[in-house]
Amino acid sequence: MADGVDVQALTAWVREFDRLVAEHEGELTGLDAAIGDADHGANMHRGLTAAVAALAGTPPADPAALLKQVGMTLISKVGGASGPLYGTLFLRMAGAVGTDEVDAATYARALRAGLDGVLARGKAEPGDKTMVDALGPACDALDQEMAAGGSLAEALRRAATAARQGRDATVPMLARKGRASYLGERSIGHQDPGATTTALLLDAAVTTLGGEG
Amino acid sequence: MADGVDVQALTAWVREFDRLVAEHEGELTGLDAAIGDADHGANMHRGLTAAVAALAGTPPADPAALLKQVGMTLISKVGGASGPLYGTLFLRMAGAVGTDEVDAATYARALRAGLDGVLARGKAEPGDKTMVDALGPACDALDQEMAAGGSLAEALRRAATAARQGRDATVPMLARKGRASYLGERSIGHQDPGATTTALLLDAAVTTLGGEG
Amino acid sequence: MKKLINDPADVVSDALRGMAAAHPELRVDHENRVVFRGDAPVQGKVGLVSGGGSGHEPMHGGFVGPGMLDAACAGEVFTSPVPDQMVAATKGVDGGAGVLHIVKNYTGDVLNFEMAAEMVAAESGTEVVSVVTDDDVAVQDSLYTAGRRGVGVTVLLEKIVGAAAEQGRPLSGVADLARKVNAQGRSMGMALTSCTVPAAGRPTFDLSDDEMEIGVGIHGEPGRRRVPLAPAREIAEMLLEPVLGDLDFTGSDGALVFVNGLGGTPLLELYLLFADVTAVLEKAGVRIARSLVGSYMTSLDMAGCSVTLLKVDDDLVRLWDAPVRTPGLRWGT
Amino acid sequence: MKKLINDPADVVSDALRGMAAAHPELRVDHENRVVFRGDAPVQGKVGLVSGGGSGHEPMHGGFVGPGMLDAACAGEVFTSPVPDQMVAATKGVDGGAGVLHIVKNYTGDVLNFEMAAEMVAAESGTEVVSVVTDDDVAVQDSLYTAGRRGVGVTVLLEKIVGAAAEQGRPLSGVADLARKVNAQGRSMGMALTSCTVPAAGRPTFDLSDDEMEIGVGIHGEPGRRRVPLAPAREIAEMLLEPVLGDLDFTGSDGALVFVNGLGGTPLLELYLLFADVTAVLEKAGVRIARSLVGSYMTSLDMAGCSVTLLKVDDDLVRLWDAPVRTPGLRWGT
Ligand SMILES: Nc1ncnc2c1ncn2[C@@H]1O[C@H](COP(=O)(O)OP(=O)(O)O)[C@@H](O)[C@H]1O
Ligand SMILES: Nc1ncnc2c1ncn2[C@@H]1O[C@H](COP(=O)(O)OP(=O)(O)O)[C@@H](O)[C@H]1O
Ligand SMILES: [Mg+2]
Ligand SMILES: [Mg+2]
Ligand SMILES: [Mg+2]
Ligand SMILES: [Mg+2]
Repeated sequence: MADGVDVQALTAWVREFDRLVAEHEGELTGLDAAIGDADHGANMHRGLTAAVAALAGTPPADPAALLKQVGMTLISKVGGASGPLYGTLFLRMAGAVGTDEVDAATYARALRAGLDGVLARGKAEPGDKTMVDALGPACDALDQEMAAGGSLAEALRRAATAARQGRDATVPMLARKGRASYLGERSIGHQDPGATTTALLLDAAVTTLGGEG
Repeated sequence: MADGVDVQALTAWVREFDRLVAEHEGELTGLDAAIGDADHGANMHRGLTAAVAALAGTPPADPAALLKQVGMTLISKVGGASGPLYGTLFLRMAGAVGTDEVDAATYARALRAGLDGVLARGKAEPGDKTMVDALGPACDALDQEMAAGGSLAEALRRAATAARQGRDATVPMLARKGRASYLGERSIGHQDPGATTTALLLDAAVTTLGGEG
Repeated sequence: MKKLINDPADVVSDALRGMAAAHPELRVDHENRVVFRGDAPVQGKVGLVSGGGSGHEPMHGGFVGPGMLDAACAGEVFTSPVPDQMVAATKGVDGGAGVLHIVKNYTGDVLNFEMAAEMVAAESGTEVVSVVTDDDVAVQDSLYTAGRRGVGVTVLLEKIVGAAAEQGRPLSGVADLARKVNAQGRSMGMALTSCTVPAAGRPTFDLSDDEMEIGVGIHGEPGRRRVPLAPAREIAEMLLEPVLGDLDFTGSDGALVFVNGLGGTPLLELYLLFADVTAVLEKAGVRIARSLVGSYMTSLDMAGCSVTLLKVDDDLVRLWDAPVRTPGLRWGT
Repeated sequence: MKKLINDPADVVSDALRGMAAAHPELRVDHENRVVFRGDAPVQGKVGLVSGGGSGHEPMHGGFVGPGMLDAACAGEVFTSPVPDQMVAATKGVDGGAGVLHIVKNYTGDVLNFEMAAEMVAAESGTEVVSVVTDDDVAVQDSLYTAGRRGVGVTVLLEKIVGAAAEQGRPLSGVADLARKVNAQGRSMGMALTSCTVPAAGRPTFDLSDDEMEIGVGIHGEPGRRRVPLAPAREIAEMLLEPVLGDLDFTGSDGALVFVNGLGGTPLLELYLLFADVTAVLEKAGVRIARSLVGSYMTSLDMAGCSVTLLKVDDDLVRLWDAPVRTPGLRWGT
């Protein structure tokens, strides 16, 4: 399937994201306990389980339908801050892809559209210690690698690395958005749970969308 | 003052009782925590502090008045089971003494009147794991020693020993009265708090009423 | 010990000041620690007096008001009030139709109310009748115990009998009704954690993280047995089994079902347990006529609950539904 | 974790079954997890919808009924409900006069209610106005935070605005009133212990035996500072100082003072704290016009409290005094 991803691959991506979140649920909730309200792992896990079940129940016909269905399911099942934000991310991606296989450039554009949706909904800026701090660098890395003519596989690896670095970079940040912002200075020194989930999202992409790359 | 006790000696007795209860308050409450509701030490301490203060405020003229005042104060300040029971003990003692110095035989009669009052009010029988199991043996020892012609000092020492033995004997008993009875078999193995206080009452008598004896 | 208190010795008087400030419609006699209806004594109405150790709020002070108690005596924490308080309460609510003392069956409460009644009888012409509640099936009512404890039924009784007194029933009728309510109700409680008595400063008993105490009292008295922690639906069964075994609640009139929190248990859990209680009752063929879910008879900060069932007939249901206006229970006009 | 629950994943739906059983006058949509007034929609009346994460009971489901909310959406524990629920609630209470969404200022609540409003606007002609509460002075309202949290004022607002809607005020008037109430109220909370989220299974934060957390939120969010445990009278000062510093409550109309328990704190302690609160307010020259003491907005089993002050004028006091008939607040005819 060369350098594009189809419905099967995207389905695998969502499943793998679900698997990783389930595996890390306790860690995600623990991070949220430190600077939030101890539900992020449970929230994402609940939503992704529902999304995976929905994909199995009514398999969407094309990439746009799939991403839309995942986004809608997350919005309907997650709640909290991450429901609308992760839901919007997938919905906006759906709007940026078509009914055909998604090629590398389209995938990069779609992820950035997702980021823009998250920014529009949540009004966070880079450095506010949110999922944006992992998603932003991931989009930048994708774009750079695309511009340099790299493969989707290579681009995703770079993006995942950037997401993990962005996640790690949230540790020293002072939170300015979300629940962690209530802590002021005390938010410093803790890793943002939402950014941690975003790094898992990109990790899942490497394994499932990178093809043979 | 030979073998009789006057208002001063009785005042000293109540004070010493108060001092001992204060010293053992934590222990008494701890015993009550195990088979009751963790307030016996606080209850007796509150009542005796009030009784001692009242004695200092309006010193009674004679033994009967003194014992009555202590009994009334305990009834008004202690509450719980021990308030009416210890209050009745002193009130009945008051009724058994006169306005004169109390001699050894009168003291023994008065204490037994107190016991009878406790029995009438609380309807406990020996072996029910209550203060009666310390007070009963103390009265018996007093009577025996009186009958044998012993001094009040000697009789009180014997009575105090009997009270302590009675207190210790409550450990293996199954409670049948008071809050500890709710525990059934689980009350076995614990020392009764009220009996422990009674042993202190007799210890206080030895130090303050025994005279030079 | 982590509590919102000042000096542990002042807990009761400090809290009564707060009650007085929060409820100007009540009159608090701080010296005697008695909470009165603002308009007590109500002429021609039987006066209802209850009371007991503090630490069970809203019981009893929170049940003072039109349609329920006329006065409540607040003892030290978990310690029966003293006769002086009960005498003051009795005099203060005597509107000429006599006074009913509602006494929970604990040695201390019984003895002190008994002395108070003797004192009132010696001093005045006020007619006093005492009714003792003893609905706790965790305790065997036998020669070998102080008898069953008065627990959840007391709250229901104060409401129902309060309505009857408000309607002008005479003392004998009110007392008979109180005895009937007590006879028709049974309760059972359990604890997830101990309470901590302020003056003691540490938990009354220790329970490990995977244990619970079944048949616990409302004064931190340990229960009859300690069992492994279980899901709510099993707890509902464990509490109801002895209640249903002691009295037949399957009559067509049904039962008033009361799920009570012990102070440290949030309402979310009480509603959850109530759902499981309804399932057990349905299976047992007990019709739920009325229900009450909340923390009405607490044991300081204890986490846990009790379940009370009261057989009701039309008269009792009408009296239950009748208006009540107290800090703790309030409905109707 | 010691709780009266079955599977932690089922806590919310299990508790809603209990609520439905305990309150036949309400209608619970279990699929959408919405608690409705039994008679919703009320024709010609502005519909009031609120909601939020569960674990704060009686808020919000316990405030549904005549004189208060028309519907409340129950999210997972401490997690904002999802837009679908809010849409179902909005449709179900639309009596033709529009619907007010009462939203506590948390990112999740705001975003989900926002999406719900967008969905309602896209689908139907129902007019929806949202009002966000943000009264928690523990959080600075600045560019550097998500803004002050909505806490205690939300309860008072739901009551006051509920009375106004019941009287037939139009949506714009009801919304203006809601904004006014929010603007005139301030709150501050503290925790003696953490809560334990059922799905997490252990306390959200650790506090040692001699510490407390000041400025804590109602979701177990840690506060702004951790200080040594102090007597209630000092806690009253610590909570009121920032409240009084943020808004002038000394006007002649006075304040509605709300001492709220967080779920694991018994009423005895809340009354005691209220006594200390009245002392601080007297010194500060704040007149207490009305008061409310109890656990109305909880944080699961957290021990601790919050204090809310609301400046009231005659209109607000009249609306506060107006009849209300909900499981959580109930008075008047
Ligand atoms: N305004 C925002 N913009 C982007 N991301 C946000 C924003 N607010 C919160 N988040 C993300 O959401 C995560 C918290 O999600 P979650 O715990 O599920 O929701 P809640 O805070 O409602 O409990 C945070 O770690 C952060 O990454
Ligand atoms: N019926 C009774 N007769 C005699 N003594 C009793 C009786 N009931 C209880 N007691 C005594 O009272 C003690 C408990 O006193 P206390 O803890 O002060 O009262 P309460 O049980 O009301 O909390 C018991 O240890 C026991 O010795
Ligand atoms: Mg969270
Ligand atoms: Mg005791
Ligand atoms: Mg006691
Ligand atoms: Mg949350």
